[in-house]
Amino acid sequence: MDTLIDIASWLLLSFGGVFVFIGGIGALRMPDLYTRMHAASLTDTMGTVLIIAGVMLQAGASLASIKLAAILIFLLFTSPTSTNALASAALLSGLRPGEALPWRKESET
Amino acid sequence: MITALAIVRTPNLFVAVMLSGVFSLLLAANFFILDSPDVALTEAAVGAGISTVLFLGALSLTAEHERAGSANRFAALTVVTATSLVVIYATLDKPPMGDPNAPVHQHVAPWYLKNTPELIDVPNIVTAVLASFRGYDTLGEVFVVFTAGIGVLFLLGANPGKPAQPSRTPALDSTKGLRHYLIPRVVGRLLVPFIVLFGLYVQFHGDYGPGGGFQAGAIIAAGIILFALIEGEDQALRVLPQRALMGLMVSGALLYGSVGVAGILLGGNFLDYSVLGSNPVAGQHIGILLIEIGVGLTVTGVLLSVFFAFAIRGKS
Amino acid sequence: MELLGLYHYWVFAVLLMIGFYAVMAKLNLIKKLIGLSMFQAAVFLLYITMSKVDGGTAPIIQNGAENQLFSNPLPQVLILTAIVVGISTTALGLGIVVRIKEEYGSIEEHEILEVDRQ
Amino acid sequence: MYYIVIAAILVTMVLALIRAILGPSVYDRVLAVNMFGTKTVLLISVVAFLYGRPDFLDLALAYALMNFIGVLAVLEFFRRRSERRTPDKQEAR
Repeated sequence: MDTLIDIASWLLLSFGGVFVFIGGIGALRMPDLYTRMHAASLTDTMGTVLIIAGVMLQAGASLASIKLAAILIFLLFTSPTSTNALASAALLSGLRPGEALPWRKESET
Repeated sequence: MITALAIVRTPNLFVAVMLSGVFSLLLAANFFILDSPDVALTEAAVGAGISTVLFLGALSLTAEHERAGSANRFAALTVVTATSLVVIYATLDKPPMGDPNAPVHQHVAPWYLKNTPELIDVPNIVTAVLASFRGYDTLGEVFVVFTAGIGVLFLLGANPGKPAQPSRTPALDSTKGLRHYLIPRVVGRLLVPFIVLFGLYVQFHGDYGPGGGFQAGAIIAAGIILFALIEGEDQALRVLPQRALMGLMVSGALLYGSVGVAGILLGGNFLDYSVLGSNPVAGQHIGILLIEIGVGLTVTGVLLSVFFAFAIRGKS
Repeated sequence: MELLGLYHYWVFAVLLMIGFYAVMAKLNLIKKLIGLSMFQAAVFLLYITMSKVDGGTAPIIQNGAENQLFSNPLPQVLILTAIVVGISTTALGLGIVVRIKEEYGSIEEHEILEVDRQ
Repeated sequence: MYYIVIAAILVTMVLALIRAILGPSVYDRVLAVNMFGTKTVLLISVVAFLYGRPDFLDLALAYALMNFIGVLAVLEFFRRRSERRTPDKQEAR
């Protein structure tokens, strides 16, 4: 039983790690703000949920799991909120989505 | 991981402020890895949250772009390289990191580690040393913080008696704060009580885990700053007028001092808590609790009044 | 190996010098303050590095665990208070900068000096 | 196993840092800083388990909250700045 839980949590942890990593690359390589935001939100949601779930499995039923759940809930509340606020602020400031995309540039020339 | 932060210096002023927020997050993570969760908690609460807000507040009052370069860059560089050579030469004499036989670990620290369980019986040794063994130091620090708060209030002339221009039109008022961003506002409102609750938890759990008055003060202040950001400063000041903040500052410092005096009155020394309870250990518990509350009150009061001083200044 | 154990001190030295450089060479007062707080941070890092003991853990006594090796709590206490004091002094500095801006209309050192000369 | 996750998080932190330093617009930087903050929270919670001291998760909680406050403060700062520059932009919206 213990090994089963271990394996499950390791799977979750490594998937989480992979997601975080992909998101990091995306946030660095994507062409403009909105696509980058999309990549970053991937790490915020998928990566966070997977990693924290993996650690929770390791912790078992204890105070630590409750705290982890609290962290998870806080992150799931705050990070989409701040991303949303950021996107609307950027939009208000006159930054249009899709301007920096490569094909857009080609079609203009 | 840490050296990457050397780059923080370069760009324009605003970016520098944000990067310094990142810097303090990194620093805090590093503290955590070096086994000092108390310090990491303080650095996170103070550095990432409050100092960013304060710097931003100051930036919005001044210019945000640095004007053309630095005059005596060459001289500065020479001095810096010279000094850094001296410092690095000095580090060669240092014991390697983590060496248990280093001189730091031989002096009074083992005594604290050994005697804390029987004399004070508080699991968190940092709290024990902070509030009990080195109570004088902490008293001094609290008064420094207190003085700095008063200094900022003097400088920025936030007059507690005068309400900030009541003649504002309601139409303008509705755009204050982040009001027109609906979602942050709702979520933020939801979070504020939790942050304050978490601050209180840190305050009273400081005996057992990482935490204590300094951290709790910073966290509670951050929660109220969040409220002020969301609802606009006027609303926040209506809830917590500056007079009340002054009261917080003063009462915190006074509480600390009076605990010390109470020790004298009950027949002990200044800041000797053993006489406060029925037996010495219980007395220590009471003393530490009271002192942490005093510290928390002062820190909250000072940080908030500084924040409001900047914010009000920005509007007038 | 000996040298590897010292690398944390070098990080400290580099940070210290960056902060020092910013304080001396930058003319912008807020930049100077950031440099000052970085200088502080470097000193914090030095203390916390000293408090670390190999194989030790954070100085909080756990129930049921005997004979644990703890890191040194004393530097941690000093730094804990120093951080809060640091932020309040920084706030004081910012207050002064804001006043300077209001009086002189600038936060650049050379411009302030020019105004003074007139 | 924890080490792999920690390595992944660290690499991502470095990537976010690069983005924060490069970032053409300020919003990119804010985004990167925000991401950096959440990665720090994850890092702390994993490291706490690596060290076998799970009672330090308070820290991660505090980081999550502080990060949120920081980002909101930055946005508020922008809003105020743009208001000062173009006072009639509110109506135009």
